[in-house]
Amino acid sequence: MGKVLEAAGVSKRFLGLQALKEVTLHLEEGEILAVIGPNGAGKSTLLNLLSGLIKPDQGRILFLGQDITHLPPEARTHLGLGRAFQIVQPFPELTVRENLLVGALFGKPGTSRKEGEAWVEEVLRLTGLQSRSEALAGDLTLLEDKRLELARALATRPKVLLLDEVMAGLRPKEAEEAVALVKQIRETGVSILFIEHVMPVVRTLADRVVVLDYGEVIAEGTYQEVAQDPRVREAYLGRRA
Amino acid sequence: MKGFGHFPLILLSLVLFALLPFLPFGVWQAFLLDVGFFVLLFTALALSWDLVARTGQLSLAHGAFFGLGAYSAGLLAPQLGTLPALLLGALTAGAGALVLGSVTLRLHGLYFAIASLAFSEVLRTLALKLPFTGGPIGLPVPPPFAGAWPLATYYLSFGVLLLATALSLWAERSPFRLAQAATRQSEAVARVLGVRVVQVKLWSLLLGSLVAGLAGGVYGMKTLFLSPYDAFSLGRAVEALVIPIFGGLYTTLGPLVGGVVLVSLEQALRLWIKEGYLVVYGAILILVILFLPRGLVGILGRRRG
Amino acid sequence: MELLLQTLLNGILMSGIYALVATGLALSLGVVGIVNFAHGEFLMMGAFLSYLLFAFRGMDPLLSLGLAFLAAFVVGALTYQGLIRPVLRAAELNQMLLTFGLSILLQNLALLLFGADTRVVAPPYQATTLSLGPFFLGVVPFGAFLLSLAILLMLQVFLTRSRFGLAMRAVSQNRLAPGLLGIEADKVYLLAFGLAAALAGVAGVMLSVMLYASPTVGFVFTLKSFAIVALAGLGNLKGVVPAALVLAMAEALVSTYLPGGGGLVEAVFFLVLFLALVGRAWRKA
Amino acid sequence: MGKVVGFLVLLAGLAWAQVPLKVGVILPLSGASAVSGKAALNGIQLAADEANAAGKVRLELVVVDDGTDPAKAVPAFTKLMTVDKVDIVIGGLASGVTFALSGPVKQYGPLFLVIGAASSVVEQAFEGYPLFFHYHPWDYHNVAAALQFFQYLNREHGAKKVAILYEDGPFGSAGIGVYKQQLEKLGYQVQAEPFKAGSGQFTAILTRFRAFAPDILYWIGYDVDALPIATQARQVGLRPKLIYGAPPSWPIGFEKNPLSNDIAGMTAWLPTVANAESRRFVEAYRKKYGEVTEEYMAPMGYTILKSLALAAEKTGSADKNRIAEALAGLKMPTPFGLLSFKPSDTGRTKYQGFGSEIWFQFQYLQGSRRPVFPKEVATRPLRYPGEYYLR
Repeated sequence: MGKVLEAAGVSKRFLGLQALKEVTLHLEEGEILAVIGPNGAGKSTLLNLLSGLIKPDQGRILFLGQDITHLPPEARTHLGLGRAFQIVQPFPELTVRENLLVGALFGKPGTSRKEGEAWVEEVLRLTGLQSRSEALAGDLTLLEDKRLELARALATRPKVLLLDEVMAGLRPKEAEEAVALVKQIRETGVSILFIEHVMPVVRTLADRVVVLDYGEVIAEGTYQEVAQDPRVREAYLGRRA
Repeated sequence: MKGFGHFPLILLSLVLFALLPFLPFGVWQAFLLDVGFFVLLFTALALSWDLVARTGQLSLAHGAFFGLGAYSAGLLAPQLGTLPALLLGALTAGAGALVLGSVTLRLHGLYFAIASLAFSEVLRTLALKLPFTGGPIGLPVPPPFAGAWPLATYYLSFGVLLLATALSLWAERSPFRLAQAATRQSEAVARVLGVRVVQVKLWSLLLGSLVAGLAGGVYGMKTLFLSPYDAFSLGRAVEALVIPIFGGLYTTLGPLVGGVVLVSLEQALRLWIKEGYLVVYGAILILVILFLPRGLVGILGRRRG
Repeated sequence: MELLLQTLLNGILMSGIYALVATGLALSLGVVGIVNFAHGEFLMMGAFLSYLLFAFRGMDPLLSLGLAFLAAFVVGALTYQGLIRPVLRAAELNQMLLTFGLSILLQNLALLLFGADTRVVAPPYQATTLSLGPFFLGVVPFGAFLLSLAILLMLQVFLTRSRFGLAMRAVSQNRLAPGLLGIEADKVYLLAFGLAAALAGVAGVMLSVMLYASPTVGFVFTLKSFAIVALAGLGNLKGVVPAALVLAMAEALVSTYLPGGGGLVEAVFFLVLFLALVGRAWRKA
Repeated sequence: MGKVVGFLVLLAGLAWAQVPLKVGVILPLSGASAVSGKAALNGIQLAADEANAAGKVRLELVVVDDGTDPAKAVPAFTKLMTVDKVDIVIGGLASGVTFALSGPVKQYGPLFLVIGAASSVVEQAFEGYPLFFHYHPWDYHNVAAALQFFQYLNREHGAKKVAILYEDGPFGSAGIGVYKQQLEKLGYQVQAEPFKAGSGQFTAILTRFRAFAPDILYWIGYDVDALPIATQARQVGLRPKLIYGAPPSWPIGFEKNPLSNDIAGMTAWLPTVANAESRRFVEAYRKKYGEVTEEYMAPMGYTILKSLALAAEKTGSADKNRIAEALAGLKMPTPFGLLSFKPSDTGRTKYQGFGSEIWFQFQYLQGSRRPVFPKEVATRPLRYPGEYYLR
C-alpha cells in the first residue's frame, strides 16, 4: 500500500485567522480515513485545499506522487480526485441523470457520450437512484439529495474520494444505509477521506482517524486510539464545558 | 439530449422566414420584409445573449459586441467587400469578448452585468473619440454587394439567425449544454466535477459575441449609417436580454419565439396605437412575468435548463 | 491649488445626491433582493410632482420634499404589494424583466401625460451662491448635499435603533430563505421598498431644482446608482456613501483636469467602476 | 381619439375637390426627437386643414412614427411606400434617421420633402437624388448665421474670448471644428469643451473656464442643459458678458424663470415674429390647438405642406414629377420669410429651401424671447453685458 494523497505542511490564513497550521497527513491506497475535530477546527478548509477550491499559503499537496498544489479543481478531478459537498448542491434545473452525466462526461476527459451514459447507469444502480433518474434534482428529498451528491462524485470515476459530512442531517437508519454505500464504494477500489461529526459513523467506517483542533493535527490513529487521547478529549470536552 | 420536441417548430419558423420574400402578402410584402429583417436580426442577437447567459454570465455588453461588429464591418466593407468585412466584424467583436471575458472571469451575476455595462460604455466613448470612426457625426456604410441584390440584407439577416439557431441547437443538444448548465448553477461544484469552467465561459462568450458582431455588421448595411449612440446602444443590449426572458430562458425556442413575438409586437403597437404604445409594451412585459414565469414557451412544456 | 479645492468641493457636493439615490437602490437590492430598474422612475415622479406643484400651485419645491417622500413611499409600497411580492421567489432575471417593464411603462406614461418637453421650476434661491474667500458654493447643491446627508443619517439611526430597522438589517445581512418569508419579513420588505422609492422621490425634487423635470430625467441616475451600488458591494448600505464619493470625485477631477474631459466623464466613471470590480474580484481570490 | 387608428385621414368637406393627393408623413413621434416631431406634425395637420378647406386640392395624410430610430424608421418608410402607396413624403427630422432612409428613398423614388436633417452628411447621402427638397438650412448655414452674430459682438461690443460647451453627440459636435477655426479668424480666443447632454454637470468645466474669463459662454446642446448651465455658471462664479445657446428647443417655463434673463439664443422663428404669414400662422394654430407653440418646427411643417398644396394647385396634378417641377419654381411667403428653391451652396443637391437668412438671434428679456439681431428683425436692443455679468 502506498500514499495516494498527501498534504505536507499545509497552512492557510483567512484575514488574519489561522485556519490551518502546517498540517501534514496522508491517505493510504484503499483506506477510509476520517478527519474529525470540533467546529472551526479547519476541516472544511482542509477539504477545500485538497480539492483545489482554495490555494494554500504554504505547503504542498501530492496526489499519486504528483504535486498538485497549483492545479485547479477540474484538473484534480481529471486526475482522479473526486469530492462530495457537505451542503448538497445538486444542479436543480437538471435531472438526476443529467447531474451524474456532468460528472461522468467531464470528470474524465476523453469520455465518449456512450461510455459516459453507460457509467451513469451503473452509478444510478449502485446508489439506488434508478427510479428517480428523470426527476429534477431540485425536487429530491434530503436523503435522495445526499445520495445524488455521492453518486455525482462517484460519476467522475475517482481513485480518491473526499466526502464532506455526507451523513449530516440523516436519521440513524438512513445513516446506516449511507455507511453501507460508502463501504461498497471502497470495495470498487476507491480510497476515501471523509469529514464527519457523527461519531458512530466514524467508528464503524474509518480505518484510521486524524483529529484537527485549531487548525493543527493533534492526534492520529485508530478510532479507539484517538478516543483515548487526552488532548482529543480536552478538545471536545473542554470546549463543551 | 433534450430539445428534440421543439425541433419541428423551430424548423418550421425558419422555413417560413426563408420563404417570406416569396409569400403573397400583397401590398404588405415590402413592409413585412423590412420588419422581418429586424425581427430576424434582433432575434439572433437575443439568441446570442441566451447562449452566453446559459453559463450564468448576464451580459450587458451585447450592445458593445453589436457596435464593434457594426463599426468594423462598416469601416472595412468599402475595401474588402461585404462578406469579408462581416467576418472581420464578427472577429473584432469576438476579440473584444475574449478581453472582457478573461478579466471578468471571477465576476458573477449582477457584478458581471455591471462590469459588462461599463465595458460597453467605455467602448462607446472610444467610438465617439477615435479619429477613424467618424466620431459623433457618424459613419456611412455601403449597402451589401454594392446594392446589386435588393434581398441581400434580408437574407444576410436570415443567415445570422440561422447561424445563431444552429449554434444554440448544437449547444443545447451536446454535452456543452450540461457544462453550461453546471457552470451557471454552481461554478465551484462544476469545477469539482471536472468541468473546465473557464473554457466553457469563454467559449460561450466568444460564440455569443461572434453572432452579435455579425448582427451589428448586417445592421449597418441596412441602415447605411452608424453613430456611436445608435450602434453601441444600451437599449439594444437590454432588448437582447428582454427577449429571452420573455420567450423562455436557456432554450433555443424561447428567444426565437420571444424575438418574433416581441419585435413584431413593438412594430405593430407603434403602427396602431402610436402615442404611448410603449405603455402597452411595458404592461405586456409585466403581465408575462406575473402570469408566465417561464416565458412564452412555458406554455409549451415545463422543462428548462 | 484653489482650482483643486474647488474641484474637490464640487465632487463632494455631487456625491450627496448620488448617495441618496443609490442608497434607495441598495435598500431594495440588499433587503428585498430586487434589482429595481424602475428606481429612476420614482425619482422622475418626484421631479414632476415638484414641477406640477410649482407650476400650478406656486408651491416652493422645499415644501414638496415631504410630500414627494410620502407620495413616492406610497407608490413604492403599492408597487411592492402589487408587482414585487408575487415575484419574490421567481428567478432573478424574471424580477429584472418585471422592473424593466415597469420602468418602460412609467416613463412612457409620463411621456403621454406631460410630453417629452424639459420643464423647469424657478424658486428664488435657485442660483444663490455663497462665496467663501476664493471658493464658490451654490446654495441649492449645498442644501441638497446637507439634506441628503441628514436623510442618510436618519436612515442610519432608524436602521440601528428601531426594531423595524434592526429587522431590516438582519434581513439584509442574512437574507432569509424565500420559504421562510413570514409576516414580519413581508412587512420589512414593504417598508424597505417604500423607503427606497421615497428616497428617490426626494432626490427627484432636488433634481427638479438643480436640473429639470422630464420623463427621462431618472435614467442617468439609475445607471450611475447601479454603478455605485456595485462598487459598494451589492446590497451593502454602508459602502454606498464612500462609493458615491469616489465616483463623484473621479467625475469632477476628470472634467476639470482632462482636456476634453467633459465628454470623457462617463467613460472614466465606468472605467473606474470596471477596474474596481475586476480588481476586487481578482484580489479576493 | 381619432389618432388611435394607424393613420389620420383628413377629408375636405367639399365634394368637388379637384386634386386628390395622398401624402406620407414620417416624423419622430417617440424617442429623442419627439418634441420637435410632434410640433412639426401639428403644423403639417394645420396646413392640411387649411388647404382642404380652400378646396382646390384634397390632401390625405398618412402619418407614421420613425421613433428616432433607424430600426423603426426603415420599416415605417417602406410601409408608406408599398402599403399606403404614397408618392410624396414629408419627413427627415433627425439626421441619423434621415441618413438611414437614403437607401429606401432611392429605391422607391418618392418626392421627399425634408423638414430637418441639417447635417451635411445627409446632403452627401442624397447627392444626385432628383426629388430631394430640403427646406431646413444645412449645418453650414447655422454656423454662418451664428458667426455673423459673433462678428457683430466682436466689432460692436469688443467681445474677444469665447468659451464653447458642446454636447458630444452629432448635434453639438457637427460644426465644432469649423466654429473654432472661424471664430479664431474673427479674432476670438476660443476654448471648447465637450459635455454629455442631460448629465446636468457643468460645474467642473465652468470652474475651469473661470480662469479663461470668457466674454461669451456659448453652448451647443439641448433644452435639458439650459437651466443647469444658467445656474451653475453663477454657482461657480463664472461671469460671462453673454450666455448664448443654440438648442433645437427650449425648456417649457424657462422664460418665467428669472435665471433665463438676458440669455441669448438662435432660432428661425418665434411666435412674436412680425411678418404677416407668421401672425396668420400663430392665429390659426391657436384656433386649432388652443395654445401658442414656441417650436419652430411647427411653422416649418406648416410651410412644407403649404408649399406642397400650392404646387399641386398650380399643376392641377398628383404626379410627383410635375409637382416637383412646380415646387422648384415656387416663390412663397412663409412665417420664415420668402421661400424659394435654389441649388445648395456645396452644389450637391438641387433644391435647397432656406439658408442662413432665416436664423436670427433673440434674448430672454423680462419673461419673453425678443429678436435682437440682425437689425432688420430686432425688436429690442441686445443687452450686453447681461445681468449674470452685472450681478
